[in-house]
Amino acid sequence: MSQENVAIRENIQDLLDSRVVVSVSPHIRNEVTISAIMYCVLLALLPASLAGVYFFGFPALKIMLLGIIGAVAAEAIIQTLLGQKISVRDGSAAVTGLLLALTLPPTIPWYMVLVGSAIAIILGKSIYGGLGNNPFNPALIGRVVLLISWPVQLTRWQNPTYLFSKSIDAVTAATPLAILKNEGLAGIADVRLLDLLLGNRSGCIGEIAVLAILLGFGFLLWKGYVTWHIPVSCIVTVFLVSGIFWLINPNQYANPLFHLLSGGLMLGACFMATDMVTSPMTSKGMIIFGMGIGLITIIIRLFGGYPEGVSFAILLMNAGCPLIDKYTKPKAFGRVP
Amino acid sequence: MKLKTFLGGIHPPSHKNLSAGKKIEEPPLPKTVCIPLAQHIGAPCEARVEKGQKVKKGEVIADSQAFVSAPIHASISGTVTAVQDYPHPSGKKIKAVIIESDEKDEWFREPKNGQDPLQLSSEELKKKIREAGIVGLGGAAFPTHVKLSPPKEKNIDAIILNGVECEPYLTADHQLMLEKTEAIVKGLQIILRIMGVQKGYIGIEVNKPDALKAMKKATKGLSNIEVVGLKVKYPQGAEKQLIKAILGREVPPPPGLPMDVGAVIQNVGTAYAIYEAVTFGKPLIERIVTVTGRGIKEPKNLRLRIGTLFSEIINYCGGIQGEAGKVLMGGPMMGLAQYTAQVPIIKGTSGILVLSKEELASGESKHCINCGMCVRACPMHLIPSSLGTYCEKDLFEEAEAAHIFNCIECGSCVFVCPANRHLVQMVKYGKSAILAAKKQQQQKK
Amino acid sequence: MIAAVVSLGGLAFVLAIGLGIASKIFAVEIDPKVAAINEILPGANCGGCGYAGCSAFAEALVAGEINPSECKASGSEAIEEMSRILGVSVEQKEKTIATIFCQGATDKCKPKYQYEGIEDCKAALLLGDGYKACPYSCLGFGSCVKACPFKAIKIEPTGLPSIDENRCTGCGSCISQCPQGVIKLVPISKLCYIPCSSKDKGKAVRQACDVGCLACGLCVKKCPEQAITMENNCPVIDPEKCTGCGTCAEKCPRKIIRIQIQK
Amino acid sequence: MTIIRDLTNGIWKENPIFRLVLGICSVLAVTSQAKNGIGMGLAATFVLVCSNMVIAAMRNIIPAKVRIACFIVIIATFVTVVDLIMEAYFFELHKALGIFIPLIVVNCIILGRAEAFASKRPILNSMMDGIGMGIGYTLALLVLGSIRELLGNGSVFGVVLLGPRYVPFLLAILPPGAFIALGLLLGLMNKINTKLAL
Amino acid sequence: MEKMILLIISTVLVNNFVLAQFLGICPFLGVSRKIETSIGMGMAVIFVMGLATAITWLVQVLILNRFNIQYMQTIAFILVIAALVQFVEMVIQKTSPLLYQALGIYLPLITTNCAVLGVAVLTIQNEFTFMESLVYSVGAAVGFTLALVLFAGIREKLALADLPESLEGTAISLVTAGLLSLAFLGFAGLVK
Repeated sequence: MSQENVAIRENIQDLLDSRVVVSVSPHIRNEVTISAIMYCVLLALLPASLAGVYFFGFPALKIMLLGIIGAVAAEAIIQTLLGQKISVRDGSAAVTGLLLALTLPPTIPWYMVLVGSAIAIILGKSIYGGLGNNPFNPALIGRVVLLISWPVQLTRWQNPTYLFSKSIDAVTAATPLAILKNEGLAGIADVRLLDLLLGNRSGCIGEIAVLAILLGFGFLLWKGYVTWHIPVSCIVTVFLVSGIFWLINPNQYANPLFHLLSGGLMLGACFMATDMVTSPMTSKGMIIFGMGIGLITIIIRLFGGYPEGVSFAILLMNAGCPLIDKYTKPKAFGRVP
Repeated sequence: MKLKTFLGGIHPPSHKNLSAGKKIEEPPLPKTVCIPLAQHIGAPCEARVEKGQKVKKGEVIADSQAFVSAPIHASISGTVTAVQDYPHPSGKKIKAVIIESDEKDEWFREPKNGQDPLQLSSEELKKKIREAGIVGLGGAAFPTHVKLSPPKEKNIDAIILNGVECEPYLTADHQLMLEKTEAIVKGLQIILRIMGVQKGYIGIEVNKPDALKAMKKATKGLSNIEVVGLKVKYPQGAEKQLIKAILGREVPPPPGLPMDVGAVIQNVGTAYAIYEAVTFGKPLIERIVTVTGRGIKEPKNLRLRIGTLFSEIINYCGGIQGEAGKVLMGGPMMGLAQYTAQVPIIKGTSGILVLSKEELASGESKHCINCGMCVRACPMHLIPSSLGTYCEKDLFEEAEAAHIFNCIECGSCVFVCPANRHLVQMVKYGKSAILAAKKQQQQKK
Repeated sequence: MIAAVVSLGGLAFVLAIGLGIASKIFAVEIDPKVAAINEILPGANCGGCGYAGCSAFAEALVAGEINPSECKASGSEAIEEMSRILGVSVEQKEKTIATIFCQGATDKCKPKYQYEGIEDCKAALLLGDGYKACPYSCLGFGSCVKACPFKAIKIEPTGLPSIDENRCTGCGSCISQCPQGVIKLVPISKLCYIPCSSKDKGKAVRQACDVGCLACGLCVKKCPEQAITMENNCPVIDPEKCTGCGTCAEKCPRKIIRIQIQK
Repeated sequence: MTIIRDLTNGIWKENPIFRLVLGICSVLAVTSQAKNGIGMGLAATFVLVCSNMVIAAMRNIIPAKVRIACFIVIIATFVTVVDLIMEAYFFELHKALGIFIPLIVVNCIILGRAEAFASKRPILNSMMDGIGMGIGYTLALLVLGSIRELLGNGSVFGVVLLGPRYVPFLLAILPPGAFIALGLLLGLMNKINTKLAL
Repeated sequence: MEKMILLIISTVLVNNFVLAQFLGICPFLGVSRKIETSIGMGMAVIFVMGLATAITWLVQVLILNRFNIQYMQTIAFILVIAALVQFVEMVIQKTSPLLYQALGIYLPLITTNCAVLGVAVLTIQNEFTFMESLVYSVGAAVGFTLALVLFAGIREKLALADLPESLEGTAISLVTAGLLSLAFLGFAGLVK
């Protein structure tokens, strides 16, 4: 074959016709994508959401829908304004909206839900350039902004009305933690732990049914999208620290089990703290992160002005996450520490 | 008992059933071969032939004076039609010797049963290996005689034969281990003799039970060789991970080498080539290649002459079915994508993989969501996500501080990344940019 | 009143003496350049520049880590003066602008394969000399866009960058970032150039690109001023000699030569 | 002409807050109400103008080596004057601004202008620069104060604008609101500026 | 003792100088690009604040109060602080280059740090005793450092983010500081 022939053969793309894809290795990937994870999180939140609807009726459903719609709409609008690619389809905005709704009381006025979800998306995520860039958990930014802006509306609680019960009058009732804060141990003397576990109490829509939350989290664990480190270290820390105080003076401090099951601890530890974007990457980092959340939560609950501290604790540890990531890097293979 | 392995890694679907168990075939002689002059790590060779010259199979057509190099032999007999730049599987154009076949397939020097290799001295054996042009056939293509000559102060106490073949789709090593079990074991014995080492291991993933069984049978009664079944996990066959799994030792970061922890690793294919070279004096002019993927009509395991063009082989395997999405040299995790099928087989080609459009993993690349899946998958215990971002933003100092040169580019991080980030490309780009900058700095001095 | 004057005066006096003595005892040598810049800086130590105070900023300036204009508290005059001390300001030459020496838009220079990976020219070049049929072509991923501090470059729908003449200052930042070397500075008053960077021979160029220079050499031969020379199969116009007659552009078989001279 | 340029410079092109981002401690602290914002702005303007003038007048007398110390003393003097005046005549405002009046001393704008401008220019130009910068500063405080008060209290300058049904958005007048509001305003200003530059 | 502990908690967490009282914002925004720098700055602030407050407290009690010229407070304090910082800087630059590298380079920035003057003035306003002043000032400085280091961590992360163009730089830093301040509100009520 002459030299000319070789040159021509090289240019004739007989087999591949220049449509073939060329990229750097590897050439196969697994099927896990961001949107797959997000939709699984939505699915995992289903039990807690259903429990919320069961205990608080249609208003709870309305709030959840408003939260999701508000978040998705806010993201679409702000991304249009900022000239970014619209990414509502990946499901992360919906997750933010639903998580926010689950942390709100069932009596909240509708427009506050919308404002909260818009703030969650805009301040929590979009101004940082979208998913993956945000330092704080967007849903919690939304919730905390609402809480400090409209403290009255955000702490108006009611007893469960049950979806199919005859009486539709909602009875105002404080959450167990609020009672503890205001009336001391005597106030929660007749709170049954089983009720706390099942969700038969007043509180935020999604935080009451601990069993449902754990069910959803188990699903995520099984899927392999989250690891156990953060929730377990967080819960264990809360249990131990509150247990120590309880042992010191059981007449002043509540039973550690009460602390575990009341308030938003479970929802926070299982779904908020495990938000990938704002939590550490290594297991060591995750354990420190979870312990920090547990500790701050208990400090705020026992000594702070707010009856509940999970949201603040998670936000504070979110802020510390880059530091944790920096100082918990794994030892590179073969490197002597 | 818990199977030996390393920390990290992934479990990609194996797809090995496409070509597994198929006997090694030998296709008809190629009409033309294009033999690139750079087929190993180290100094490229210089051509020793000219256009128009007649050559015979096994004749040296290129060599180099450098220590880290290996000669290149003609793989068919015929006429040299050109010595010119030609597409190389690495994507660059590299000088190649193009030989047109005279279809006689005559040997330059017929291989014959010579002296018992175990009677030869270590130096003689190494000389034979270099003359045969043997390089590591696992993919890295490091000249074998160099690898077998570690500095005196390194205390080598273990030789490991790598029969892991952890890349999905590929079955060439597996098939070779089934068909040439004895030869491979002999090859290992030769290496042990060269190195004067007492202990040899053969590492095989447990998803190849027939190969494990055959090897165990072949080594029965050989007290100095142990066949080790390993957990099925990618990249089990990477040098450092294999040493960690079998010996429990961690190779220090670059410039650390396996010999720093007393181990030398050879691919089973290399052991077979060594056996053939020292026993019969046969140079490395052919190798076993898996041709597979859903884009190939009839996936096969083939014995191919170096320099055969991909297009000829693909045609021999029934051509492409459907629409070809990607053509790779090597496996799907670390293989090189080709833009033309006119590239030749080289010594480091373990497979030709044609992925159909449907098999392609594509999707928009998004911002890192900090999920840490890559951190858990990384067998080198790095943080691929930040390495990638550093390189993407040209923050090379940070990348170096994050041990970018530890990365073995195995692709585990990309495989698991839910944001579809091109982490390996970022790291490759970062490494090349850092090396270029260092070179420039040195030149300034 | 007197107490105030006396006590404060006394305080100031004591402090001044203390500092005076200390500055003698603890004197440390400073780079005169740093000292000179320190003199100009506001001394407000506001930290707005990201450095630990004005003298740290001055050191960073002399070390070349930062630009004088990063000092938010200084006026434009002070910034000019600092630039003078640093020798940053170059003598005024004729204004040049960055120009793309490639016209291989995606419909003119066909892709060799479908690229998938990072949208960055330098990283894309890792894969077999780029995805375009011509190995010298602009890849159009906009490494220059990212490099431009004045936002003067953008990628057009044709897949090639365009440069805003008004915004380009001729700083050359883009040139160092272009791995293909297709950006060059051209004097703005004499925009005469041949927008192709291929070093291949005519045949290879013809196969790869519809608008590439075939290196036929007609322009070199026909130029009445002998202003064009052939370097590596790539004709180069010397702007000093070019009169803008347009003969070459007329004779060019591919009609790619650009001549635009402001008289 | 230059005098007018010196005057307008501080209002938009080199607005001390939106463009230079200097001296924002007090900006954040006092803008929970528009009234406090104006008060702070005027106090700072007074100090800025006076110190600029005095420094410009004395620019040939002050030895270069100790100029910064001299500037600080001059500025501190005027700050004390403002402090005393406000305590005497605007007691409520003085109380609301609290510690941030003495802290005008360490406001980077004032020292910065003294060094960058007044120490090199005649009195009239320096005065104009002071006034311009002062207006720019005050305007920024006014804008920020009005927005925060409106959102957080439904009123501006104490005048209720949003009606009784408006549920005040407390975040705006709490510390985080100050940071966030100023940050978003800065972003908006950047956006406007890039639009203008096009 | 209990009062001291409450004072520390109050200044570090509840009434954090930067995030709740808006003091020292300039260095907070300026010196928070790198975690290492922010730690150095924090240490320097702790040192200077403690020292400066001790001295200004003495100046107030021994000079200003004695001669009944409290209105000269601003001038006197700023003079003392400026001189002190310069003095300290000169001393450690000469005596310990290592310490100078770690702390000294941040010293000039502290002179005009309103937190230092602020804390000096506040201790007088609150009529603290000498010990209380010291605890208060060190607590404030620790609070400043805590906020600064946390913030630096976030900013290191943001440096790698794809921020919207118009929000880059100070704008996003301020918003982030706001969100950090929001999180710190959780400590409200920790000290009554």
